[in-house]
Formats: sequence, C-alpha cells, structure tokens
Amino acid sequence: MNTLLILSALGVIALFAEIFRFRKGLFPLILLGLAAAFIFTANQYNHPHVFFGMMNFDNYAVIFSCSILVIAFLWFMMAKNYFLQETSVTDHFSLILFSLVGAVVMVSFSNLTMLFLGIEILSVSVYVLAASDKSNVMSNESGFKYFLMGSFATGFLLFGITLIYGVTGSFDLATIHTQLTTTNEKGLVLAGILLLLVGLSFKSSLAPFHFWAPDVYEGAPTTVTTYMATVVKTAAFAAFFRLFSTCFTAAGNWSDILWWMVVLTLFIGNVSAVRQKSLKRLLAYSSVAHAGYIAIAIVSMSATSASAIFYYTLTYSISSITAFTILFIVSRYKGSKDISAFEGMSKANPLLAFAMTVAMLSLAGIPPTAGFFAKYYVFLTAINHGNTLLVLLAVIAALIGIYYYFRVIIAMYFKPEQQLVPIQVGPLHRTVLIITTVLTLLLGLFPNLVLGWI
Amino acid sequence: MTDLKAIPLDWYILLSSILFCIGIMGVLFRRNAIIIFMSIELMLNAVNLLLVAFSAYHNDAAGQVFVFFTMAVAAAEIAVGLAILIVVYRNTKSTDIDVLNRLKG
Amino acid sequence: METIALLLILFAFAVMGLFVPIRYGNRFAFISSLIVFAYSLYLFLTFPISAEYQYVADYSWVQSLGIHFKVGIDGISILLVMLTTFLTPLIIFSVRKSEPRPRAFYSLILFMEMALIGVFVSMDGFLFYIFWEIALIPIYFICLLWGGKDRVKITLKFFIYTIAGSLFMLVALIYLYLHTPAQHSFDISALYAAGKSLDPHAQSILFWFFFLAFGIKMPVFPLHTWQPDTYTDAPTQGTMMLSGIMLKMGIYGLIRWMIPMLPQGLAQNAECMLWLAVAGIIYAGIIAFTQKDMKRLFAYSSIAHVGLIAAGIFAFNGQGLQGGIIQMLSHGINVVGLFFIIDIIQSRTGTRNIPSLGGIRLKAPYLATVFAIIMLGAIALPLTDGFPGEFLLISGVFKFNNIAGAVAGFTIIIGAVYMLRTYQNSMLGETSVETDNFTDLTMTEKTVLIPIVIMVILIGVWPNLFLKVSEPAIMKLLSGI
Amino acid sequence: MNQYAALIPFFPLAGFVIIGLMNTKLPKNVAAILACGMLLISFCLSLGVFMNISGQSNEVQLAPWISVGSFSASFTFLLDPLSSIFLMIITGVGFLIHVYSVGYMHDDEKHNIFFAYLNLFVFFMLILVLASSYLLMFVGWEGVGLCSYLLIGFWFKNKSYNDAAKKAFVMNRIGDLGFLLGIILLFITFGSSDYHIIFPKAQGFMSGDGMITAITLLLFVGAIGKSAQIPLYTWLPDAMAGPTPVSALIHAATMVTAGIYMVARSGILYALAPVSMFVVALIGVVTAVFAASIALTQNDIKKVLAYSTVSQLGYMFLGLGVGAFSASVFHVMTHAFFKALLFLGAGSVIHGLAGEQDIRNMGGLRKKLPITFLTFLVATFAIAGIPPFSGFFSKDEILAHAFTSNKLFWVLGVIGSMMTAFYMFRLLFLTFYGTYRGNEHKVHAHESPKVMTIPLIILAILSTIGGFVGVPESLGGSSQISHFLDPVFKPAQDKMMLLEGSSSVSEVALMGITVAVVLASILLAWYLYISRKRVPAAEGARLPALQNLSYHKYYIDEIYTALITKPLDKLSEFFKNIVDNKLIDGIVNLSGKATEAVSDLMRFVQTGNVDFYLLAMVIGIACILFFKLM
Repeated sequence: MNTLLILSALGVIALFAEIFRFRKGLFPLILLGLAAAFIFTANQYNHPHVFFGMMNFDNYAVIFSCSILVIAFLWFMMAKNYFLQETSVTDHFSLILFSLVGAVVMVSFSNLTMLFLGIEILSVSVYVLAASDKSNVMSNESGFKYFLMGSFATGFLLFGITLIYGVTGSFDLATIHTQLTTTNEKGLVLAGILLLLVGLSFKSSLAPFHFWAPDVYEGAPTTVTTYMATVVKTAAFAAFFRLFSTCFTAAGNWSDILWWMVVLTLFIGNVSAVRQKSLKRLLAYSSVAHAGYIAIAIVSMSATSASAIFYYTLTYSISSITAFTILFIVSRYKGSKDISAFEGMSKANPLLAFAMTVAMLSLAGIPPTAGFFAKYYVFLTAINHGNTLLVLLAVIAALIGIYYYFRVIIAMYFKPEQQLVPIQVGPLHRTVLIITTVLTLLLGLFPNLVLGWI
Repeated sequence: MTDLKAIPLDWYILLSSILFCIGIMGVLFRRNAIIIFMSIELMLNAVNLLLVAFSAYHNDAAGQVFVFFTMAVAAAEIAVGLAILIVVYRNTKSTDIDVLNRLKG
Repeated sequence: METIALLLILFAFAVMGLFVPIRYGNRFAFISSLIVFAYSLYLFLTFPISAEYQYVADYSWVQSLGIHFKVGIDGISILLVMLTTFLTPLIIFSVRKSEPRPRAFYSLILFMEMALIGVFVSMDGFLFYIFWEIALIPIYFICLLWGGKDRVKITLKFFIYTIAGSLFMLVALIYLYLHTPAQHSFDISALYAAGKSLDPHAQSILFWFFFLAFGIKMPVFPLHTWQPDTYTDAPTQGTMMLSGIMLKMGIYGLIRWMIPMLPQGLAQNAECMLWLAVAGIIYAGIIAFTQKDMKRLFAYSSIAHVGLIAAGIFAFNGQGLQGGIIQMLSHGINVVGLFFIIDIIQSRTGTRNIPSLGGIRLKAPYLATVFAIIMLGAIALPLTDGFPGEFLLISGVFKFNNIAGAVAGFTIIIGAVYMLRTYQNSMLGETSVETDNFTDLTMTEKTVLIPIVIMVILIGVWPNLFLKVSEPAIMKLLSGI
Repeated sequence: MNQYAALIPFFPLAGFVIIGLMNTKLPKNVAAILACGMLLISFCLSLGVFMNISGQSNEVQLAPWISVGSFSASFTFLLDPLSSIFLMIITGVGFLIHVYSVGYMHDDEKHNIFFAYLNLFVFFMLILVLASSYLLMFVGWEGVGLCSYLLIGFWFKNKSYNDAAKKAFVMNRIGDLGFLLGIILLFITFGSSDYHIIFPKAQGFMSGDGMITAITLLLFVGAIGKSAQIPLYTWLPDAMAGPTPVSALIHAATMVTAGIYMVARSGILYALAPVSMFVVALIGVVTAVFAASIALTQNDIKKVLAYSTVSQLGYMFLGLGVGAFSASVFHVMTHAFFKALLFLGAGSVIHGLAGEQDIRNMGGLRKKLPITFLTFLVATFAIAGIPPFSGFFSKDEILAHAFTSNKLFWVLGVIGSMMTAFYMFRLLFLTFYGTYRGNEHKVHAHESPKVMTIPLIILAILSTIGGFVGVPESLGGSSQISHFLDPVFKPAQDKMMLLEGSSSVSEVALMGITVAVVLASILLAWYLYISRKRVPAAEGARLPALQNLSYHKYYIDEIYTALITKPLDKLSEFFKNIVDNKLIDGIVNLSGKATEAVSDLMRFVQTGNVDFYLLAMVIGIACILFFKLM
C-alpha cells in the first residue's frame, strides 16, 4: 500500500512541479521516490498485507512490484533527456507515475474491481503518452489506434467481469474461485472467462488481438514504446496470470484456446519481424513474439509458472531497455530507426555494439544471457505440464527469431561503416546500458539471484 | 427493486448482449471517430445495464458500485480519446479513421 | 578444482586479452594458450588410468532447479581437453604477420577454447548445454568478422542450423530432467538413469532429438550442407577451430550423453544411423573427387571422416568407440595441419584453386614433405595417426554389420583417390604462374607444422598412449548399457 | 641371434631417417655409402638368421601397438624358414640393387632422396615379412605401397609418372581393403591377428568352412592388388615410370611378391578353403597367359619386362593354388634373381643409350655392352626355363604340381611358358642382335660403370646356380628348399592331403615337353627376328587384329577409365551439384525462403487500418466463443 501512496504522491508532486518551478529537482526526487517505494515494497516480502479484500500484497505482488519499480527506475534514467526537451515534462512524468500506480494495482489486486481500475489507470495514461508527440502524425495515429482498440477491448473485459459477477455474485477472487467450483452456469462462466481472456490477451498483445502492437509501438515516441514493452507488458502478464491462476484453474477449459493463441502469436510475431526494415517495428513484433513465449507459462499453469513469468518479464524488460535505449540514441543521432542505421557501429562504438549484441542475444535466447534461461525456464514449465508439442513449435519460432535478431548484429559488425564518428552517449544512458547489460549477463549466469524469491 | 427482478435475468442478458453487439457493429462499420466513440460507450453501457441487473439479482451492492467505476473510467477514457482525436484532427483535418494508416506492414 | 582452474584461467586470459597492448595481442594469446596446454599436459601426465571421473568439482548453481556446476575429467574427456589445448596454441600461432588480427580475435579464440573445454568436462546436463551454446558465439563472430565474401549469409545459416539442432537437444534434456526422481537433477548419472528408465519408444524419439544436435554439429549426412560453405568461407583459424575441435563436440556428445542415456533408442535406431553415417562416408568422399577449391575439398573429406567415426560409435562396441576416440584426436590434428597448409598456399599464391597450382614441391620441399605426411595420416597409412582409428572403426562397424563395415571400408580407397589427386595437382608436376615464386616454410610455419607432424607419427606408432587412457572409461560406458 | 635379428629392419630405417633429414646437406657419396652400408648390415644379420634358423620359429617381441579390450596387436617379429628366405632375398637382392643404383642414379639431382626412399622401402618390406601378425604385415604391406608410390613418381615433374604412381597406390588400396577386411574377419573369428594364435586354431576348422573361405578370398583380394593379378594388374606396367632400379627392386624382385608371401604364410587357411585355392590358381594361370600375351607385342623394354613380371607372378599364384607352396616360394627366389637381373640389365641398356627405352631403336648392342649382354642372356635363359638355369627348376616344379591338380592349368601354364620364351628372346634379339637402329650420332652407346656391372654379374651367377637348391628328386636332386620350408608348410600340406603326384618318370616327361615347347618358340623368335630381321611396326601402323589387341593391352585401361573413373567423376558432380546443392541444401534454404515469403504475406495483413484490426479482433472473439460455447 505504501508503494501506491508513494507513487501517487510522486505523481501529484510531478503534476504540480511545473507550477512551483521545480523542474530541475524533479528528476532526482522521482528516482529517490522510486527507490523508497522499492524499499517499502521489498520490506513487505514475506509479510502479506491484505487491503480490505481489494488488494493483497502477497509475495507475488511484492516481487512483481519490485520488478516494475526497477524497470521504471531504469526507464526514467533512459527517458529523462527526451522529456526534458518537451515543454510538458512534468505532465509526462506524472502520467508515467500514475500509470505505475495502475501497474502496481494490476499485480496486487484481489478483486476484479481493482483489476479493472488498475488496467484503466495504466492504459489511459499510456494512451496519452503514446500520442504525446503532438506534432507527429505517427504519434497521433499510434495513440489513437491504441485508444480506440484499447477501449474496445475494455468493453469485452468488462463484459467478462460482469458475466463472472453474474454467476458468482462477487468480484472477490477467492470467492469467485470457490463459487465457480460449485456453479451450474457452465456456459456463462466459460463465456465470462473467455471474454476476460480476450481482454487480457489484448493488453498482453496475443494474437489475434495483437494488431495494435506493431503500429502503436512504432508510432509512439521511443521512450513510450520502451515503457509499453517493459512495464506495461510485465503488469499485463502479472495480472493475467494472477487472475487465471487464482480463479480459473478449475473452471472452464480455456487453456486449449490459449494454446492456439500462443502458437499463433509465436509465429505471427516472429515471422512478421523477419522482413522489417525498421528496428523499432522489428522490436515491436519481437515484443509480440515474446508475449507468446510468456503465455506458454500461462497455458502450462503449474507451480513454476509464476516464477517463469516473473523471470521472463524481468529479463525481457531489461534486454528491451538496452535495445530501445540504443535505438533511441542511434535514431537521435542518425535520424533513422532502420537497422541500416546501425551499420558499422562496431567500429565507431564498440561498447555500444557490444551492449546491443548482448541484448539481441538475450532476446534471441542464446546462452549465457538471461534471455536463454528465461526461455529455458518457460520450456521447462511447459514440458513439465505436458505441453511438449507447444515447446517444439516455440523452438521453431525461436529459430526464426534468431534470424532477425542477428540481422542487427550483422549490421553492426559486418556492414561497411557509414560514419566512423563515434556517437556521444550521455552519462545517464551509459549508466543504464551498463546496468542492463551487466544484469542481462549476470541474471543469465546466476538466475538464482532472482529465482529464489518467488 | 422488486420490479427489476420481475423480469427474467435471461432477458437482461439478452438485451445487454444485443446492445453490446450493436455497439460492436457501430465500431466496426462506422468510419467517423466520434460515432465510433459513441458505439464504444454503447458497449460499456450495455455492460453497465447487465451489471446492475446482476447486482439486483444477487442482492449485492458491489455490482452497482462497479457501475460507478465503469462510468467514471468511461468518462475519463472518452475525455482522453477526444483529446487525442483533436490532436489528430489538427494534423490531418479529418476525423475519419481511414486516414490513419501510415503505420502498417 | 583442477578442472575449474583450467576454465577460469582461460576465461581470465580471454578477458585480459582484450586489454593487452595491441601489438602484443598475438603473443599474449599464444603464451596464455601455451600455459593452459602445459597445465593440461600436467593433468594428462598425472592422470590416473581409471574409469572414474577425476578432479571433480561440484557447486550448486541454480538450486531450485537442481542445476549444478559440476565438472570433472575422465579418460575420454582428458583426451579431448588435450586435443583442444594442444591445437589452440598452434591455431593462434598460425596467424600470419602479414594479416594481423585485432585483440578481440584472440580473445574470442581463447573464449572458445574455454567453452570447448567446458563442453568436454561438464557433468551436468544443463552446464553441458550452456557450454555447448557458448562455444558457438565466438566462432560465429570469428567467421562473421574475418570470413570470406559470402560470410554473412553463410555464417548465419551455420548459426541457425546448429542452434536448431541444439534447441531440440534442449527439449530432450528437459524431458529427461523431468524424468529424474523428485527434486529433479541434471546430474549426468541421474540423467542416465532417467533415460534408461524410459520406454523404448520415448527413448527413440529423444534419440532423434539428440541426434539432430550432434548430427548437425559433426556434421552427418544429410545434415551437412552448412559445413562446406562455412569451412570455405571462414578465416583459416576459424576453419581450424571448427573442424579441428568443434566438430568433436558432436561426437563427444554422442559418446557421453546420447548413447549412454538412451540405450534403447540406440538399439532401435542404430541400424538406420549406421547406414546414414556410412552413406555419408561414400557420398562426401565421392563429392571430394571433383572439388577444385582445396578448402571445400577438405571440408567434404572431413564429412567423410566424421561419417566413419559416427558409424563406429553407432556400432557401439569397444573397437568402434575406442577407434572413434583415437580418430577424433588424429582427425583434429590432421585437419588443422591440412587447413594450415591451405592457408600457406593461399597466402603465397593467392588462390586455393587446385588446377592453378602445381609444382610446389620443386620450390618448397619442406612444405611438400609435411603435406605428404599429414596427407598420409589423413588416408590412414599404418604408422600414421589415421590408421589405428580407421582400422578400429572399420572393424567396429564390421562387427556390427558386415556389409556396412565393408562399405565403410571404401573410405580408404576413396580417401586415397582424392587426397592423392590433390597432392599431385598442387605439389607435383611443373610449376604454374601462381606457384613460380613459391617460397618454402618460414620458421613460424614450421613451428606450427612440426608438432603436428610429430603427433601424426606418435599417434600412429604409439596409439596405446591414448587408447589406454580412455579404455577404462569406455569399458565402463559399455558395461553400463 | 634373435635379439639382433629384431634390428634387421631398423638399419634401413635409420638410413632413411638420416638421409631423409639431412637430405642435400649430405654429400652424395656419403648418402650412397650410408644407404648401402645399412643394407649390408641387415644382409649380414639376415644371413646369420638364415644360417641359424634350422627349421624352428622364434618370435621377438618389441613393443605393444594397438590394444582395445581383448583385441591387441603388437610389434612382434617372427623368424622362421619362410621369413628368413624372404629376408635373404630382400636384403641380398636389395643390397645389389642399392649398389647398382649408386651408378645409375649418380647424376640425378635427387640422388639422396632416392636412397632414402629405397631404404624406407626395404624397412617396410622387412616389416612385412618379419611380422608375426596380419596387422603388422599390413603395416609393411601399406608401407611398401607408399614407397612404391613415392618411387614411381620419383621424377614428379612429369604428369604421366605422377598418374602412374597414383594409379599404383589406388589400385593397391583396392586390394588393401580386401586385405583389411580379411584381417578384421580374422579378428572376429579367431580373436587375434597373430599367426601363432590363428594357425593352431585354424586346424580345428573343417575343410571348406565358409568363414575361412571368406577370409582367404578377402586376403587374396589384397594379394591381387599387391601382386598385380587380374583384374588389378594394370598399375604394374605403368609403374615402370620409376627409375629402373626401382622397377627391379620393388616391381620385380620384392614388393610384388608380397602377395605370394602372404598367401604362402596363410597356407593353412587356404588349405582349408578349396574354393579359394581354386580361385587363386585360376587367377594365377589366367594372368600368366594373359600378361604373357600382352608382352609379346610390347616395344618398350621395361614394359615387356613388366608384363613378364605379371605373368611370372601368375605362375607363382598358380603354384600356390595347386598347393605347391614351397615351389612358389622357390620361384619367388629365382624370379627375384633373374628378373632383377633383367631389369638391371635393361637399366644398363637405357643408361648406355641415355634414356632410350624403345627396342625398335636398339639392336646390335651385343658388342657395345658385352657384360650387360651376357648377363641379360643368362637371365633370359633362366626366365625361359632352359635347364639348368634357375627358372627351369622352379617353374617346372610349379607346372608339375599343376599337372597333378588340374590338367587344364598345366596346359595353360605350358602355353604361357611358350610365350615367355618367345617374348624374352624377341626382346633379346631385337636389343642385342642385328644392327643398331637408333640415331648413332646422337647417342654413343657405352658400357655401364663397374658399380653397375658387378651387381649384374653377381645376379647372373645367382640366376645360373640358384635353381640347384631346388632340384627335384626326380632329377636326382634333394629339393633342399622344400625341405627347408617344410616346417612352415607341413600343416597346410597335411590338411590338403595331396594326391601323391605322378611318378617321377612322368615328371621328367612333363619337363621334356615344356623344354621342347620352349625351344620351339625360341626358334620361332630366332627365325622372325634374326633370320627375317623383322622389326616391330612403327607407332600408328595398322596391325593384324590379334596383334593389335595385344599391343593395346586389350584396351583394359580404356575400359577401366570408361567404366569406373569417368562415371565416378560424373557421379561426384551429380552429388555435388544436384543432390547437395539443389536437393539437400535446397530444402534447407527453402525453409528460409518460405519464412521470408510468409513474412511478406503477414506484413500485407498488417494493413494499418483500424477497422480491419477491429474486425480481426471481433472475428477472433467470435471464433473463440463459437468453438468453446457451441
């Protein structure tokens, strides 16, 4: 609860900072606040705290909140410079902070009301952020598409919640769980579950509800895209899993549908990325594909699913931050987000190229990076659950993935250099990149560091 | 409240489903963004209706509380949506959604 | 502890190699690899002849998943570790002064050496897989950064091809892991037990999964098409690493992981595998007849040789396995020598095209002699290193299946044909325009080639030196099934 | 004595290593003396062994070699009468040829390397005969093949010489595969490749045992390759590309007889396999006649001798095939003497004529090369089988055995010896008689130096008297050599239970027939080439059909090229271009291409229109609800 309070307070401060001409001090304050929120959250580990049946800060919630806070911390460091150039920096920061509140709610709800609110708090902020580059038609389009489809999907989500409520008479997860085991309204229940599945699949961009993702990711400002690919995705999957693992494990047979959706997602995401020229769009499709991998753990609902999702989202987010940060730096410098903008980078900026390589290897799932262990863990969970065929398909999809991630590496290391002038990397970005790269390798080599918690 | 219960629940479900579908159709077949927003509102209100009905049948106030949340959220959403639409309109001079297809492929 | 020391030393050297002054890059890497060689030689000389793992170190790694950092060396591993540490200094030293390589190149080689040794000493399935994959990254970059003109396409194909195999192996490993008793474990013995407890059908399927990984790495017909292109396009050192050491990973995987784990799988598929391998011998050998590019020719010849090793291993008897082990060593040594000779020829004449060579023996008798000796090793003349292996392998295969053995035996004829053709067309005859100014071996080149020649003869005359080391481990393996 | 005997092969090896490493740093004289000296030491040691052997066999263990489980092979030498005879031939004749080479190769720029190779060859040959196991024999077997390769292609600038060398190696390899598989089968059957384990065990097998038959046939494939029998004989005539001493040493006296040695050594196994025996005899006799018929029309002095060698080897196999093991070994010995002599004589002629090898350009050399002529004459008598020269005894012993075994073999054998006499005397007459047909101005024929003629003389003496160690009882001799070899061949002879041959009278009668036939064909040769002064037609001239066939060696080489070499090359290209590139790699690449194509398709689906996305969503939801709820 403290987390929510701190984040909300920060948001409000940020909102008023403009008035009090507090722009300079705002950034350090936010970082401090996030650190404080992290400490308070971490303190609640093993001290579950239930907030009036609305929210339950169990270990699952704590771990995911911490993960989200860490990612947000890194994100702020990455995005600071971008927003400082904007006039309305404080608005943006407060939107982000509010959306973080939504994310924390999404990982800790114990009532469907809170789930709905969390999703909406998060989404509404992000709709605005996506469109925040006002003069850019792409950004407008991105925000508009996101909004339109998002609110459309919200309708289904709500319908699902309503049907479940209609059958069980409660929004409380535990009650729903017990009610569902005894109810006779199988049809309504299943319809409700399926509509919830649709709503959450939309948020986590599973096919065939993924269409918004590539366009929105591409059009939104790179920093916002990063936020969507990391925090939003983490929160969406945390909520998805929390809901389905607490309520619907025994009710209705929804996993075969999800199975097909996962397969579709894996192949659509990976195959579509193959021919992309723009790295940003490529990463967007890759994000769709990764959603597929994460969802494997939900299909294979079992004891290790939660930690698999946690590990996957965390490492995926970290690698994504590396990739997007470098994309951000390069696109600012060269004015292009295409893969070709990276040509010759290994000569001009060997360390940048190295960091990008590590990120790409991690996204491709190659040892010793964290991305490998994440995939491994998901596959382990799936095979343990008997979903071997799904894993085999995922393996094939992963191979396709390697193909396009390596296009970036090849561009950096092989293609003749366009410009040998090294790109200047600011200290904040440098710090972010060092942290994320080290974390990618460290978590890959010692997954125990985080696995033990959940 | 007794009046509400006099109507069979199935009818509520049917009605709101139909409303919901009309909303969907509106979203799908209209090009004007404003009308699409309205259709989405229709969908949300269909859900609200159902929620209230369920709430009544269960004798549980939570459902009605939820409706308030929904309405608040819907209002916020539409506000944001309209704001975005204004920005879009400034750049494209159109509220037709077909104009927005630069991002693709 | 010694095993971990070996890995750590190499890792440290690989990292340090990135920071030494540029002009000492080569020397630093060479000396580091020599130190590692000396250390492994010490381990080899003091290695007790026993079937048990020595120098075992076991640390819990990912506790919740039963993953351990468990390494150890047995009679089979020590030979491959020795092969790796013996060849790496030579490979590093083979870089010619006229084509200097940056520090990263050497670091990648040292890094790869570490990964390769890691593969050979892993006693934990997960660890094995990690090393298996890690080994791929440096070689990918070596080929990508310093390869020939089609390197982008070819190396990517190579990478995805090999990763494809390994991912299927990963699935199989996870499957086996989940069949270990509760508190699952990746420990090699636990995996052995798990594999053996499966019903034959399941074993058979897993067998194919593993085979994809190992078969692609070796490579075995018909999974070989990445190999000639990659060998041809990679820089010489890359080709040497690939063919000399890396393909042994696949063979080692067969011996250490696949077959002991899935005896029923082998029993069901041995015949099929054997014929596949034997077909590869003949197929690749015949293709080698008409290759004009020397590198490509030796690439195909390597497929043929590896086919024989694979056939011997699938026959799974004492001769086959021991022959496979000794042949791994000799193939590694021969092929590194041969590729280096190609490099020498190419650097002098600017071509690897066999028809435009000729008469080199007139100009460079030392080179011709060394080439001849290594070639004799490659065609398995008795008292050179190829013979004990090929003889044991053919007899192993023959024991298993007479006809397959006889067909496999044709390798000694086919090998002689293409090797002698190559030798004749490059070394003998009159000089051509390209070879007219050929100079004989320099000191550096001699330093690389003389140890190879010594090993060619040593293994041929005294194969027991190595066979005895691996024998107990092999016998244990055989009795375990 | 035995411990010293183990050193016999290592002296030549030392010679090879020293000369090979020092190469040009060593003065020519030193190298030559070193090489000859090493062989002389070996010869002396061999002599000691030979004197002391007296029927028993000893094994000398040196070192282990390969061992895997129950299987093991070691460096162990076996000294018995059979190996000691071969030791004598190899070191003795080898030494003489070394000495001869000092003169013959004196001016060659690669003089030292030549001696190194020769020494290496002797080393491997000695390993071959001293081996106490098949596997070690295989070491020598392949080793001599290597040296043969190196020496045939000694003048490696010449492409056709290199081709000949390669051909020799590959054809030998074909045989070696048979040999190798035979060894493996021996391992599987007897658990070892050591003679002292195999031979006693073999006696327990039934005659005609399938396994033994398979083993012996496979081993014989090896012998076919090494000893140049049909169908693998074509390398030997080409092998004449090497320097003449090489032809004498490797391709006449020693290496090519390795096949005979091996079959003789495995006598007990062959004795148990009548089928194999028949095959051996058949291939032997057919080769003998076939090769002789080719030799009839050849014009290259060395080619004639080469085909003659093939033919003589055929006789030896005939002997082995009819069970006359000691007779065959006897013939190996006499053949070594006279064939080495013939080659060296031919070498002397070539040397004297500065490289001329075509007999059409010779004639009348009797006066100019008197020593060469005389020794050549002796050798010709010996090979033609004129009593009391050595070839007579050995060949007639084989024919006598053939007669008792199968009359047809004998008939063919006699036809063969008729041809032998004819082509040898044709060669002799065309070379040394008549008038000189070459270019007198360009070449001044001269006798060779002493270092070359002395070995000729010694060999001539040996060719003359060498036969007396095997004078059959029927001619009042004591057949010493077969008694000497008896301990080795006794078990095999017992197994065969040979019909005790025809009476000595008929044996004498057979000899009479042979000698008469031989004399007749000599007369024919005299008539044609001395009286009628006929000279073989020039290149390209039209010849009568049969003669043409013989002159072109029955087109066997061409047939092999068309049936094996060319198709294999075509197959190679087919495999590479079609199967590998198009089919297998095509499938691999197709997966990549297909992915890209699908990728493009999917990009097309991602239209950018929101209403399409929404529609897709609704369709998706509809499908889900439909499938789950209906």
